[in-house]
Amino acid sequence: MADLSVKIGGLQMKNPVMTASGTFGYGEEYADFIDISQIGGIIVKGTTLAHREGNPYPRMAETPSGMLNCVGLQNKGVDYFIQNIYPRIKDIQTNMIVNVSGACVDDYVATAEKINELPNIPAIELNISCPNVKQGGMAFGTTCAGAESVVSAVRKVYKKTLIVKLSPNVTNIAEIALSAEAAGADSVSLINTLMGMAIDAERMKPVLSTVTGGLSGPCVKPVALRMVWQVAKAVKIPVVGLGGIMNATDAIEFFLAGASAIQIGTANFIDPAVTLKVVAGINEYLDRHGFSSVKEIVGALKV
Amino acid sequence: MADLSVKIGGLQMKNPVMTASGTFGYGEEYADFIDISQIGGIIVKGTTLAHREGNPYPRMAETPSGMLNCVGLQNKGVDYFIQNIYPRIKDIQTNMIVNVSGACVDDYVATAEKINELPNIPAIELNISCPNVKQGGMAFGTTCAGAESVVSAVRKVYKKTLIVKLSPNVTNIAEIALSAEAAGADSVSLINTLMGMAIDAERMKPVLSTVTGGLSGPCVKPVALRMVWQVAKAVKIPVVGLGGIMNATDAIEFFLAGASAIQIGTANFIDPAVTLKVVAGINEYLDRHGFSSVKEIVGALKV
Amino acid sequence: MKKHIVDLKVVSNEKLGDKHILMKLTSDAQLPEMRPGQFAEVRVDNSSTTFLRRPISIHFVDRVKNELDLLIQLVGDGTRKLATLKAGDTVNVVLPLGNGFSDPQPQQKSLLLVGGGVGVAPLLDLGSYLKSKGYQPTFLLGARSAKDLLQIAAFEKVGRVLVTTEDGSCGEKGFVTNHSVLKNEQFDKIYTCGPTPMMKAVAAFAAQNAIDCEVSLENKMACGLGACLCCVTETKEGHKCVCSDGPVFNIKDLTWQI
Amino acid sequence: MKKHIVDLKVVSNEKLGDKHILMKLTSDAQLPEMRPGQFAEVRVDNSSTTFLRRPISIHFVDRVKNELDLLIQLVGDGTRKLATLKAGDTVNVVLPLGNGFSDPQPQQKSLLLVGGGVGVAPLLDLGSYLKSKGYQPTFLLGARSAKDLLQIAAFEKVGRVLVTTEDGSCGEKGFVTNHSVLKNEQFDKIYTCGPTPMMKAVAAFAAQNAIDCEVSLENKMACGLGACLCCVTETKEGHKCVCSDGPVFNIKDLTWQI
Repeated sequence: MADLSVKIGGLQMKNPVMTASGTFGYGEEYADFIDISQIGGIIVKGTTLAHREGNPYPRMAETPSGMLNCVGLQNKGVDYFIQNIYPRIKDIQTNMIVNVSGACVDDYVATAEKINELPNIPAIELNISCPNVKQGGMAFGTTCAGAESVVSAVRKVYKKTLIVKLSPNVTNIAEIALSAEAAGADSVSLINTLMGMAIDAERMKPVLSTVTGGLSGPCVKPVALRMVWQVAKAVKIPVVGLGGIMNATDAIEFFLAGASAIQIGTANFIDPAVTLKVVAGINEYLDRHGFSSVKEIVGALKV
Repeated sequence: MADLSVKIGGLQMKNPVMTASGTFGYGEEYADFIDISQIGGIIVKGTTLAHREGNPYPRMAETPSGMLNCVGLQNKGVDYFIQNIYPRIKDIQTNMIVNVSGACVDDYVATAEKINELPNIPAIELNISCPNVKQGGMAFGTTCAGAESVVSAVRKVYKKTLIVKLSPNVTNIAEIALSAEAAGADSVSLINTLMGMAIDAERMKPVLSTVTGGLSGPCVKPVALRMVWQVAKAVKIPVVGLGGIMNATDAIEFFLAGASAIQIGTANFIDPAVTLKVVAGINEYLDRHGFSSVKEIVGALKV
Repeated sequence: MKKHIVDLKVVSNEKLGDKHILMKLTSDAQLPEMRPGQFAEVRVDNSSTTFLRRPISIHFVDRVKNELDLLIQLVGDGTRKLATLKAGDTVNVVLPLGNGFSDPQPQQKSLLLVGGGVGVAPLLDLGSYLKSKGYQPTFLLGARSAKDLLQIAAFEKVGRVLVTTEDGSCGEKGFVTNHSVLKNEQFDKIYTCGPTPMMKAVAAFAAQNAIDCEVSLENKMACGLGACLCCVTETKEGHKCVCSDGPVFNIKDLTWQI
Repeated sequence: MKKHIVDLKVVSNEKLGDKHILMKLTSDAQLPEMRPGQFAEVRVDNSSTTFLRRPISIHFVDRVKNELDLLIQLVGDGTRKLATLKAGDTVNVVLPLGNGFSDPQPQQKSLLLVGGGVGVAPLLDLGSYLKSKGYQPTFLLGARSAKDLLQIAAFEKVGRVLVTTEDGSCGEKGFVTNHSVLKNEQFDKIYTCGPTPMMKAVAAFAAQNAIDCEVSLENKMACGLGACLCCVTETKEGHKCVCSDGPVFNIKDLTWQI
């Protein structure tokens, strides 16, 4: 049994497997299938200052080895989260992390400030890369100045572990990561979804209500691996890798590319029990290759 | 039988189906399977001023619904092309188009100048987006200034149809397209490959000799469709769409998104006869939907 | 009701016409508890084009034989791939998902179950359940033509079956909402599943006659668990997930213009 | 030689041990002309993980039965999927691809065919061809252990078969290059296919003894037609495609350090 524990900023995790925001609800949705407390960390869905209805239906399109979504951060707002959801999930014995989004810097700050007060939320993931909202979202994640402005503002009010989720829809993701690091991020997670589009040829219409949406699933894994590799070489803070991870082998690839921890997203839709299978598979790989800790293979790619 | 003919700048094509550079050799490789003269246009492989050996083996990695390559523009140089290859292919009764690459502006210009002299080459595709070469290549395709510099320089010496192939590895591809248009491009083709990476977890090594490579195949189609949609709305010149087209339905989706013509690349590897099946399928779709010309569905997406 | 991920064995996979299949599944273990109106997410293996599971409503559960029947319309690559499964093959299923139909209120005695197309699927399980509770459900089933009617014999075993076809080739000619029974008889509750236009027409009839009415919606889904929020429908309380808040909704909670 | 895209029917698909299959294919039409050493690109259907065709060398062609035999090592998802094909199934194949082995020169009388592992595959077709031309080919086949030897009986029908195994469980103990026949007999030409280290050892032996030698290479391929330039190998004239310039190369054209 290898040591699977990892540390992301001040965040101590029993293993490096987290769930990606928006793919695992608040964890409860999967409790019938697995003991969710055995997951290293659960990132609950995108939370904003005010209630958001999200985008109209249809919000999903199946694509080759993946899917597009345009949910658009549907959530009941941070106050509802604090009053109604937090009490339900605060005693789940793993790291419950909140993904925070906003339309402007003040929104991000106000939301982060409120979540900072919740004792059982040890970290937030700052989403500066949602492709499915009109203002804010990805806008902050596609320029160094935008990233710097929102991360430094949130850093001032948020005292615990601050993970910044980066957009892959950029020319140079390492630059954005460096800006987030300079602005005080404890970690960066990547990749959020690639902006894509699906068309119904027979009806001559877009499949999604918003025309474009975010692409996820194994189809994006090669791009995600490349970006994790580029960012891990550029920054000093730990990198959380995600993008199309379906099994333990995929996860190992992200560690080798430089990720200190990984997130599983779309795969939860195909196998609701995949997270703990990945945890077991990582341990099996480490034992088989004679590693005593997962930390030993982070960035260990032989080039 | 609908009218499949389209015009790209001065380039008259019997149908809107072309082959993507680097996936169809010089056409001859596929002549046993189909009458290649029935293809709307054949874009032969990337040609540079000097001979290039390309990158070391291994150059290919299979990925979910796609593949990565890092060939690196292996070719014998433009003079060899003019003396040894052009005479063999110049009488193929379709548009034989040369894809031109370079490490610096002067290389692009010198190569384009030489090809400008070949009577049976009606157009070139300027590749400012190859992810697999150290200098030049993608560098010119990721900034407006870079695109403007190389396109305007080539425009001065190249008198026939000038298509500029764009990189998807950018924050705002419409901007780059507008720069190419302003610099005198007759058309833009997109997308070139997405920069990706594959890792052999068991050997803890990258699969490709160059670590990263270019991703193609159906996995990139949603991203390609989105970018064609964005570019077609931004520019006035015709757009040539490519990226994961495997069949006629995929091709129709690109027309609806705004492409005036399409290219088939990776699909040629799975079905060497796919090009003419797509031509037939486009015609079947147009007839079934009561369109008399493919031009009627270009950008006809109902949003 | 506890959700399970189970590998089920195909007992038979019968083609019904050219657009539907009836897949009978069993398990060495006892099949999980399920309610009428709930559904299953079926994994599609060995497909180069299908990535996500396919949500399929529970058509019938035979507790004696320990068999689960799925009535599946062949709409795309995924369902066509399911049609290639043979007896003895294994299929991975997540179930039971969503909330089923609700029991009738004490004062609700005469029950009408209205189905169209493959939408009849959940009504067989519902009707059997209601019958077991002592009700005598009436099925009103609509289709384009006689040949498009599904599982009529099975429905007749459970209750009275009324039919409408658009071409009049079976039962009364027209749509389900044109059927004479709606004029001649009084119903206390209507359960319906089928094409949206049909359900809206049924809902309109129910609303006009102040009849309690539940509809089973079918939206494009990814997770089936209420996690991804892709399959939402408009309700008076805003967007709700068809997979976890539904698929059954009372029409009084929806925002349909009826 | 003209290339074809053909749907072939599986006659049989036999498991050889746990790592290989012998797939016999036929066609209603006459099988295309093929040369020993050429290969086929086999499409892998119904796979969620395999996107590209799989290059498989031609193992044997029976013109009387109009059958093509493929000897396939199970290395990944693609080949394992091919192993699930059953008699009567159809498989789409592009063939013949590449250049085969060249005929011996007039003065080349004694021919040695050296194979290791699944690399023995093309040598059966080559040996049969040479035998039909009046030669008496000698096969030198190596494997880890007796159980890893493939198709020995088939080879014995064609010519003399010498064997080496690393554990000595069959034939002489050691590698093919340790076999006594290399000391005791004189060969005019050597054809070899197998693991790269083995081929390099054989090539070194041939070079030291000034014996003409052809090797069949196996690189990762996409198109198989010389279009994508993914499968290149270093030659004295620079990068060449294993698929279209090979897979057979004369060692004097390669840059191997031997």
